[in-house]
Amino acid sequence: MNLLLNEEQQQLRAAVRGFLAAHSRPREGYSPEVYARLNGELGLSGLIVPEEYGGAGAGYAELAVVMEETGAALLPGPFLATVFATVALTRIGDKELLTRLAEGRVVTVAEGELSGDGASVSGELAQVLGGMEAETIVVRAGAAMYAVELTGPGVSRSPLETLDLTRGQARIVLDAAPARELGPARAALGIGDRLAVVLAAEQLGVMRAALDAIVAYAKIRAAFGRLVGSFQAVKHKLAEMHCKVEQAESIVRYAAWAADEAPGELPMAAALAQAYVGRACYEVAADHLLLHGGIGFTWEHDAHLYVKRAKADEVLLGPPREHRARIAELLEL
Amino acid sequence: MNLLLNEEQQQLRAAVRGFLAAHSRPREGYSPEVYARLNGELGLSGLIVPEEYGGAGAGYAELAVVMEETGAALLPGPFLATVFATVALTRIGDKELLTRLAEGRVVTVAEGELSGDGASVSGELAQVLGGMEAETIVVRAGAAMYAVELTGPGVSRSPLETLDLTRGQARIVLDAAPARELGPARAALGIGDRLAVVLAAEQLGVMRAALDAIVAYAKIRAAFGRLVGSFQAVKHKLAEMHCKVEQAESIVRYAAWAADEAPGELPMAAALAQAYVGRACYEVAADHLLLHGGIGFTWEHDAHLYVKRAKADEVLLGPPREHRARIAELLEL
Amino acid sequence: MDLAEYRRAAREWLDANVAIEDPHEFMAKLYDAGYSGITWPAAWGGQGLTQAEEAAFAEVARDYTLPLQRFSIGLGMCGPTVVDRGDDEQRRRWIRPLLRGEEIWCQLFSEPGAGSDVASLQTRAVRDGEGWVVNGQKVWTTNAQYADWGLLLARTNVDAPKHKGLTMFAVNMRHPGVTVRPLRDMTGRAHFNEIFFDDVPIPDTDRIGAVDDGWSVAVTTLLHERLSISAGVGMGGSKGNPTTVEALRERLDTTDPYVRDRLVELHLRTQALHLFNQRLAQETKAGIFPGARGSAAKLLLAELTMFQADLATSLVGPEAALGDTPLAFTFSWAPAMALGGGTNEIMRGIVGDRVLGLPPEPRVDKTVPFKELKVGTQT
Amino acid sequence: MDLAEYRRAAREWLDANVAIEDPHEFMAKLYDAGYSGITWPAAWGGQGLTQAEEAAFAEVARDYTLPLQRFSIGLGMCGPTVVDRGDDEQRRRWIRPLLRGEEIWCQLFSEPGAGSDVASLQTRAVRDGEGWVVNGQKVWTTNAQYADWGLLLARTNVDAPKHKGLTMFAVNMRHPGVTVRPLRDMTGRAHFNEIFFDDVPIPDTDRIGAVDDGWSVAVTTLLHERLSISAGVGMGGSKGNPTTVEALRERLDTTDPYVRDRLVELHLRTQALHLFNQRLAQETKAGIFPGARGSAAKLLLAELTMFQADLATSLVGPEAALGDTPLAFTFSWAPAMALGGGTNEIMRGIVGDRVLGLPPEPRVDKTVPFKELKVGTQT
Repeated sequence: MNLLLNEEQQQLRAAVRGFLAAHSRPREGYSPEVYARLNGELGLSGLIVPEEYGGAGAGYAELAVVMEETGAALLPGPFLATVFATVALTRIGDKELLTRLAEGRVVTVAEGELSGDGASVSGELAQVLGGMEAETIVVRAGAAMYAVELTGPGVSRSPLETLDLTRGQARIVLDAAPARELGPARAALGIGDRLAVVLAAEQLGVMRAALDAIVAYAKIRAAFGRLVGSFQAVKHKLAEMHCKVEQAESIVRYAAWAADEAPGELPMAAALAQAYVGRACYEVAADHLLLHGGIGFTWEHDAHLYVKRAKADEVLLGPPREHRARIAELLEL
Repeated sequence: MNLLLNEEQQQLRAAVRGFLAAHSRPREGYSPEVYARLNGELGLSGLIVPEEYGGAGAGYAELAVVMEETGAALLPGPFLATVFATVALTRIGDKELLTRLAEGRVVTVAEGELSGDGASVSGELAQVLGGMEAETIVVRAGAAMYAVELTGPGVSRSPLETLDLTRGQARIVLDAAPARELGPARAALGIGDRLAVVLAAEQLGVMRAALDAIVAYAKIRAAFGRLVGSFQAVKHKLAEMHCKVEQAESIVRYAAWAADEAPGELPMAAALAQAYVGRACYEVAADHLLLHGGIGFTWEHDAHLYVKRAKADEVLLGPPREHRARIAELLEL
Repeated sequence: MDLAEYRRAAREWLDANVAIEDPHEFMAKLYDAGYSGITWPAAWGGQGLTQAEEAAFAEVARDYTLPLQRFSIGLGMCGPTVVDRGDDEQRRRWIRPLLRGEEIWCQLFSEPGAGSDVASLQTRAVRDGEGWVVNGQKVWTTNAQYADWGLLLARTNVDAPKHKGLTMFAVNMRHPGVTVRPLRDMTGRAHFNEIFFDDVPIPDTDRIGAVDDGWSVAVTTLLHERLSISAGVGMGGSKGNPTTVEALRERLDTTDPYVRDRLVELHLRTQALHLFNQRLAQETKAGIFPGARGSAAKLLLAELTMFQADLATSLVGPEAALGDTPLAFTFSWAPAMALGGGTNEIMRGIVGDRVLGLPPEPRVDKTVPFKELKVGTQT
Repeated sequence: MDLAEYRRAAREWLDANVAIEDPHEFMAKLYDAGYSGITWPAAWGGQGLTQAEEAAFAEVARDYTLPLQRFSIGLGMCGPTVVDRGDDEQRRRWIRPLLRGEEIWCQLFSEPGAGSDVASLQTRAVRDGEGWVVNGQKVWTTNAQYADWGLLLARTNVDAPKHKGLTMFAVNMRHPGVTVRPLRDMTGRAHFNEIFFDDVPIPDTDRIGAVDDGWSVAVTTLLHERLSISAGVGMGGSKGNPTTVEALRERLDTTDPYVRDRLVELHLRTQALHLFNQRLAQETKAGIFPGARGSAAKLLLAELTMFQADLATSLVGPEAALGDTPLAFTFSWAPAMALGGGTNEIMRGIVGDRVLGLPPEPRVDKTVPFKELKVGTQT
């Protein structure tokens, strides 16, 4: 088991962090220009796409490093949606879409009650991450996976108001929308487990950034003639938040390692990642907001963006109790 | 709904508190002499026994006041067992035993898989509170309630090691032990709910005494040149413990009031009392031990007696999850 | 008049007048009917009755939705401060219009650099001939957009320690030097305001209490604030709240044992606090002043509010990520109770110091001249 | 020798010698085989190898139960302190016998009046001709009943501030002025001792470090203590622990959804800490010194230990009220981790100060002469 970053991974982190510090503007929404540079200069869109399809063929350990940074920077737009689609398509192994993904196109993936006839798909998708920005969606209909072009006929989509202001969702109705069958939908593809790992990596970034922000503030904000970080109640709460971040990082590294190297351990690692990191991320974000005092409650301050991202992420793959139930099942309790 | 103590109840509290401060010796075990005075001078044994049977005919509000004090003082011996038996017998309405209870005899009550034939009872009782000290036990066998004289034939009892050092249990085997039938066993008697209320009152006393002890210590113990109660981390933890005590007291008063005045509210109030107060009592006791530092971990210090009483009380009426399940049922969730 | 009769009459009056929508019209009628300022001294326009009548009216009024929100700060905090600490002329000028809803008040204590530590505020009031001139900024001000008067705590002496250089004033909120700007919070809406003072004059007759003795006046105000919070004013109640057991049981699959147990946990915490509040109310009625124990109730409410917003969104699942829903609003509003009226840390300190009598923390800010003190954000 | 070969040889040796029951005999053989003091300097009797060999041996040794308990304080704390801070003569005298198990050491820092705040200790060492005489009391001493030597921190100057008047000594535990009394703890057993010093002489050649510079020596010792805790020494492992998921699943009805979810919670917390410890171990192996982050792991272990003792007893129900069971023992022992080696409050402070770099609390005890300081319990 490897829980440490190697030198290349650390360089990747530094590069992504540097770029996002300069270019991520959470309040300004999706910027195709920024995404183009993320993909072009940093090669993020093809990171885990196999080399034969124009990608870098990297693993989940590298992807987790990137997700942690995009999470920490609250990168707005359909980045996570596209990564989710990339994960699904690498498992399915679709050359055409993987090639497009490596080129930087926006694709998403969603679950819903759909019917498909081999050439078209019908039904409703209530909440699609990045649904307005994506050009293609990957869905399961019946026993098969399909790709549907969202700019084509038979597709109507409407934007949804979201709690997380940095990341849009859409309601999509497919009415015999032309679709290309990608192959059989098999649980053995393990797509869900890998989405859980990727999301946990983002959550780790969110919680780390939230902790960093409040630690920095506690060093410059005074009350009662002292810096607030010198108050024991604040200091001890921050120490507890640090403990959560340390454990979350350990779990994320482990889950990413399992996704790359130990598929047998992946289901449990993935459920653990969502059950622990999802919860810890929200708790740290919420405490970071409260510890800011009134300023953290204002619209202009970024604290609420972190809290809302943390909550939206926590429920993204279903109510958190499902991850807990999955652990019980895997433990054969 | 009345959540306050009236003047008489306050006087009762002061009298019991004063007596126990002088005479309760948790480490010395059951003292028949102390019990004789508790019953004689303070009339505790007959407190809720109807006047016609020689008791004071008081209600659960008064009994709760007493239990809080015996809990706070960690009164050793079969006091709770006898109160449990008194509760059961007032519901069943047995003149003979109630009269004996009012005279100060030690009786207990227990649950187990027993069979009875109208004149004798057989079976095993795994853990009987006060089982070695009691002269009589009240049990359910089949569809009837019985009283069995524990000093009579067909009874073998052996003492058990207990976590709570102040309160003994025994294993009792009944082999066609002569028994007197007391009447039909009906759930409508509501004995269990009343035991829950009585126990919660004791738990309130335990947690209040634990909080008082650590607050007092935090005012005289110094570290780093300051009294430890002046450290924010300690002070804030103590404040949270106080919040639990305030809420626990409110629930105990409510549940006692419901037992006296609002039988319709009693089942929920009783389940609430065990689910909230039982948990809070353990949490406060455990924190009170930890906040003492090393001294609280020594055998000679009383802190562990409170923690062990709190834990033993929490599981006395079954695993705590049963009280939670009962609430879900009563809420018709 | 016995209390039952008082209650009956109150209900009759409320039934007849609850339909009035205009807040000012309603408030005037409420006053004329004798239900505004029930316990306030008759000499200044109150009714001069007892806590018993006030509690009886509050109990009856709980069944109605009344348009009193914009008067709440004046009635709960500013008015009682004037009654307690103003001079007779001030009471004569301000109390009756306040009780009748003719003049609206807001409270001007908090600043961007002075939240939990209000006494470190930096807004200056400087002597100018017979009066004063104010410059500075206040924040988190409820109802400032309606207000005619503001109860203003300002620094009048920077050479004294921070608590000893403050003075309390009533400031004319209609003066052109006063700018009221809505302050958007985490919900995306503006429930509060920021206030900017630019050379705003105040006559010395609008000073409340002695010069440099404003902190003791503010303590009076804050005491009334806590009382009005613990009495349930501004608590909003649970009607329409999507994070209660009642609301969640309608929305969730309660055959799921995990969901059931989480709702039991919420029920436990809700009932524990509800009964504690009931007990405090019964004590108050019986003449036992809850004092700092009210801070425990406020702390518990703040914690419960955060807990239930978190729990509800977790149980609801992916739909909770939608915006513009009652659940999203409740979630975004949840921190307000933990931040307004003293943070959870401040409340725990009050309970520790005043209820449990624990020794004070060593203080570094009580004796230094204000101008030498570390204040606000250090850049 | 490559590491795989080193491991293989270690396993072979352990297989051959694990059956030796006498601790002293085992320790002597362990030393003679080259597995005691693996990284310690060869000049003083160690093996002079690297962390890699030490970690390899520890990994292999984890599969065996070895009779090393009574040597653990010497090996983990006292020995490393002598190596780091003793003079060559002391190293020559003490290290080899310690590594070979011929002399057992204990550590004498904590006192009844000085727990979290060790530096406020009151045991006095007073100059007596060429040497010193010690009077006072120590507490929470592991292995004192076996010990030949005690690493003693004592006050040598009451006029200096508390950290500046301490000196470190090695004291002969066999001297008749030393009384070792077993200390019963919450479990009813005596895992520790109290030590009383009554005019115990110490030659000046047994002083470790400079006079009044004992605190800096103690910091070295405490650093080694934390390292040895976070390395898992003395953690006891989970074998036979009745409060783990593995033990509880055998005992409980896991078809009950509530029980299932509670075991999931325990699994979550156990795995989270386990993986954090693994990551720290991998970092250490890779040459990244964990430093104060080890205190976070120790804090989490203390919290987990209390959590699982509480959870297990709650889930087990009425049977948990029985005494003299493994569950009762584990429950009663649970606070030990939260109280020994720094309380949870101390650990949170260390994480806040040293990992997060938060500003220090104002201190009232750093500059006052010790004799004027508030110490211990004030009566």
